Amino acid sequence: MTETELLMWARGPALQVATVIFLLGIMVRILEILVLGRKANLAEARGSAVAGGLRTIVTRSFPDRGTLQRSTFNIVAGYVFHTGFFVVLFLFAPHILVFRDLLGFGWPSIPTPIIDATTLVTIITLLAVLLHRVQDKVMRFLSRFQDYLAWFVTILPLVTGYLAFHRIGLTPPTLIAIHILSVELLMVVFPFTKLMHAFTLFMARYYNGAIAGYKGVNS
Amino acid sequence: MTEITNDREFHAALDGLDAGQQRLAAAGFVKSVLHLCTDERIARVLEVAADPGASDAALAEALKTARATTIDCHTRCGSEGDWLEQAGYFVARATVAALTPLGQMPGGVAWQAAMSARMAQTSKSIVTGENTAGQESENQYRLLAGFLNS
Amino acid sequence: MSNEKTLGEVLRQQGITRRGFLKFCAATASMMALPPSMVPRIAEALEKARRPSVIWLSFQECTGCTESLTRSHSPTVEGLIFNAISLDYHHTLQAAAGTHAELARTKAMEENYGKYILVVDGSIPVANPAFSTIAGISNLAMLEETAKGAAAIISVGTCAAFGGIPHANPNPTGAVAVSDIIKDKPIINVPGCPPIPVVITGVLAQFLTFGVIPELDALGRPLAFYGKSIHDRCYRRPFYDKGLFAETFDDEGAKLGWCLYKLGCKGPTTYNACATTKWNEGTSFPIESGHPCLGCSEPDFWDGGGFYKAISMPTGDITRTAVYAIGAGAAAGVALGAVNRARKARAQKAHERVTIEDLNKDS
Amino acid sequence: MSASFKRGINSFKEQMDAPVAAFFSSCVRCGLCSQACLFYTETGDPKYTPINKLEPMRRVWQQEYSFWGKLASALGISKPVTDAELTEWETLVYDSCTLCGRCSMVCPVGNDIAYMIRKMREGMAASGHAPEGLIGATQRAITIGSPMGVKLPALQAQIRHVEKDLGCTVPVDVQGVDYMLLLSSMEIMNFPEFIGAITRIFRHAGISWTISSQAFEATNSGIQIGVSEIAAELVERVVRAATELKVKYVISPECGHAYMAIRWEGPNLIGRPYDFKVVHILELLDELRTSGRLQTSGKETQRLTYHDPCQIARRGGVVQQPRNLLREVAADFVEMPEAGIMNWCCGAGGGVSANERADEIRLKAFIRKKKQLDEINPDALVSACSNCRIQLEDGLEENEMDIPVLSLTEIIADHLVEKEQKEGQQP
Repeated sequence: MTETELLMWARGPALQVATVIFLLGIMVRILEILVLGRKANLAEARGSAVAGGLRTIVTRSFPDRGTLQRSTFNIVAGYVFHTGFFVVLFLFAPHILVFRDLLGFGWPSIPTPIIDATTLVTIITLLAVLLHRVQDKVMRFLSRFQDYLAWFVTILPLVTGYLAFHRIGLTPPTLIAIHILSVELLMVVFPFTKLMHAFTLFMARYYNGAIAGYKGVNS
Repeated sequence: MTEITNDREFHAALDGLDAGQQRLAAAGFVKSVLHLCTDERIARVLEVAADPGASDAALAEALKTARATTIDCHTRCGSEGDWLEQAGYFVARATVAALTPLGQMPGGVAWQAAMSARMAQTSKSIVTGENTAGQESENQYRLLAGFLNS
Repeated sequence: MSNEKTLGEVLRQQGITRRGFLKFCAATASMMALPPSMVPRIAEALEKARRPSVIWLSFQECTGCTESLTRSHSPTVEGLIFNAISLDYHHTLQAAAGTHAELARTKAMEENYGKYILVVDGSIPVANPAFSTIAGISNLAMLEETAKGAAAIISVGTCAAFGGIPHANPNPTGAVAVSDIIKDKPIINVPGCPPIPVVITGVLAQFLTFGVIPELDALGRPLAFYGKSIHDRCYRRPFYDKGLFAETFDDEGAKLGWCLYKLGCKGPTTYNACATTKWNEGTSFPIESGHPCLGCSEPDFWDGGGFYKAISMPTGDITRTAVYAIGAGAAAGVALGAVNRARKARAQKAHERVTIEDLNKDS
Repeated sequence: MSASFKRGINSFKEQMDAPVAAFFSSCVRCGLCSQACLFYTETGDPKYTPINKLEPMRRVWQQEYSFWGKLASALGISKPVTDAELTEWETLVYDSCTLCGRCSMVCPVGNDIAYMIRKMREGMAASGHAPEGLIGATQRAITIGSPMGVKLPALQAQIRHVEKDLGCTVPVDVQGVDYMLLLSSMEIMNFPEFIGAITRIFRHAGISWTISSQAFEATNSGIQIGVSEIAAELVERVVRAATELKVKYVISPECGHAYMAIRWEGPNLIGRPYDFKVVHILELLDELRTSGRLQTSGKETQRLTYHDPCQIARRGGVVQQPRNLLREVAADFVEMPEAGIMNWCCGAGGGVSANERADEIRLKAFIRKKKQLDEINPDALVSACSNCRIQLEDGLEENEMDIPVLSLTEIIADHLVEKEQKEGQQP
């Protein structure tokens, strides 16, 4: 297999398969949750469940001060790598092209040196996050194989993307192929792991906020 | 000759007492229900409360003991209550009130001691089944009147 | 042609001045990334070099490579270098024909055995040797035969270097590159569709100068010319870095000369010297005239998913796949959800009323 | 039929709903919830991380309700939950969780962990893994009517004494009044002055109210131990009494979980809405204050702070009312750091106090409250839950802290404008 064939395979059949697994898996998992349903609350409401749910979807992104003080690293590092990942994923011109191809519309990109620096910061943060997971007694205690797997498939596209951008080590088509394949690995692993939280957290936050909001509490 | 016939007069009379007098009056209220308490620590600290010449240090020490006893005596939430033991708890609480420095209890320390002493009596009546409502307060009116007249 | 004269003699005969010659040497040095101090040595070496014998084989090709080399607008030193070599066989250019032509080839091979340079353009069909023959000799046989006595082989053009367009899907002739057949000779790939003329002469010059083949990259290309990507040297690179892209061929961005990445430019993955040496006597290169790089000097450039589709983009119809996947996922999700609901209902039905007597577990 | 592992697992399966599935799907094992849990912060033992307390139930969800989990089970690569594991988790679910729900406020993906612990206890109880203390309380609640064994004559005796002290009647079983007051056993036993306080306030505000001799108990051990049908039966008693007495409102007293039980879980437990409203005593008092029916005079000069009972504030929604009331009667009211819906639990809620086995960790957990108090050094601590009150007194004593714990309702009663006297003098 030549590198162009590899690249074409990554951009073609592999991407098709990964997309199917990714979207099908996500739909299955989301619907499995939703279809399970929940009982209507018969207690007299004090506040709005819907408003509470929607509010919590937003407000849960901002931790309370006590938690911020007690878990500073966790929260700051979490913010950095999530933001970094999304900036790189959604604002890098070549990536936007993929979304435009998929969705039929695109959006403006940001300068590549910023993407480049963001990638590096995100990679470093993710390494620190792994170190923290291994060292922090609570996180180490809670961690299962899939936590490390999820970490790996998350950092991999960043690293391969960085290498591809700077064309380090191998020829560009090979590097791009590896990068695309690493993203496809992420897509394939996604529905089977906690990475699903990217979608289900909106449901979780909604339910949390709705349960509290019904009682008049802003959770 | 002071006569006390209701709680309003009783409360007013107590409020008129100074710290030392309140303590002695309270000690009197506790004494009349002391038999309901099986914890001997209470009898011991009550003596301190009833001593007109007790030093501040002795009083503070006694209060500490009384508090610890009270915590030991209460019925935990959800556990099976025993009203006789509960009577002892209220005696301990009355003792705490008696030993508490003036101004640190809503309604006054002697008043609180009196109330807790009444509750001790009520707890006992729950076990015996007799209607003792008012008996302890009448008793306290007499005690206070006697105290004021002495 | 005879091999008696040195290259210097020939060039002077052709009317090339000393100054023009040194200029060429300097250019060659810079292309080979040599320090300026090497220029006199190059000049000296070239002066003394004996005209090497060159055999040029053209297989499945379009003659574009030869055109590129010969259709210069005015005589150039590069062009004259070609005149200086002893091009003993080139079936497009040579005057001799038929049996005479083939005789010229065998003669040159015999006379210069082990010393001649073999230049190949075009790919070699291996599915059926009869797909391309010269004088009844199949390309494959001719290549194998001619390669035996060659000092080195230069694969000119992407077809010879990587199979090129004949090799593109579905490759009906089973076209392959020279390097797929010849394994025991040094092969220098000079890909491009066509390759830049000066690159060919530069490679020849270096071979003549030092008698060695130049330093090559993993794809057998001289690093001196193929060491940097088009993207690295592109004058539009700042627009890429700033995120300024032409979205269509006639939008404001295109007019302002913004980056053509979104229009499918293969500059980032294409290694060639276009952006520095340029074409048509240094006039421009494709990106300068507003067209994305096709990536012609890279293997399989014809099969890279379309010239106007960026390399990061999906090749197939990903939207349709996505819609189907979501639809199928929704159906499966609802079905599995229903199974879960039934499971929960069963559990609720199986529920036995928990009374206070039940709370203590039988041990 | 006795408790069995099979019934427990079946109960877990019954408990699964969309929120639970969404919560389990979303957990990223970030460990932030540990920092929200006083049982972790005060012990430093990672097993007390809230989400870990749900692990057996999570596995049941995964194996029974997720496609991949079912697949893994079919392939035999997932191990089913065992009875031994439930035994191991018993102390995590009952002894070191007060259902305070602080973790539910902190979880970045929004998991309502307390909601799930409540559900998990259903399976734990059904499988015979409830703690002795809670079992006893629940059995007494059903057979006697009170988890602490308080019978009607005891209440009657307390009422008689209140009546004698106050010189007025405490209405019992009066039909057609507006409010029916519930009491917790704790109030009847340990803090009977609460009955006097509330009587005085209601007399002052002119509230028409009653206590039911049939259902005076507010607490509900059923929701603490996690047996819905028992909890429902206890709620039914209150509903029956309220219906018979034709009251418009039922008042939940100074007890945290009682409010949760009667106000929020009640209608869902019995499967139908009430035809009366439930108000917490603090809600009612604040309403009386705003409508001018509750008038106080004088202010406490001590530095007072308020401890939010979790089920009343964070899980119940009564947050502002106690503050309004306290400001009315306290000149120097200070908030603890992290008060209101982010308050730290006292460490004894959710049935922990009824569970003797948990004594040691319960007092350890109190240290979190101590740290909060140390930051503001109050003269007295006010709360609105008898169970919190006992735990606070216990913990303060244990740590030799001289801070009295007061009932908010009782403080209000002590500051009533004395119009009752004027009225009393008129014929």
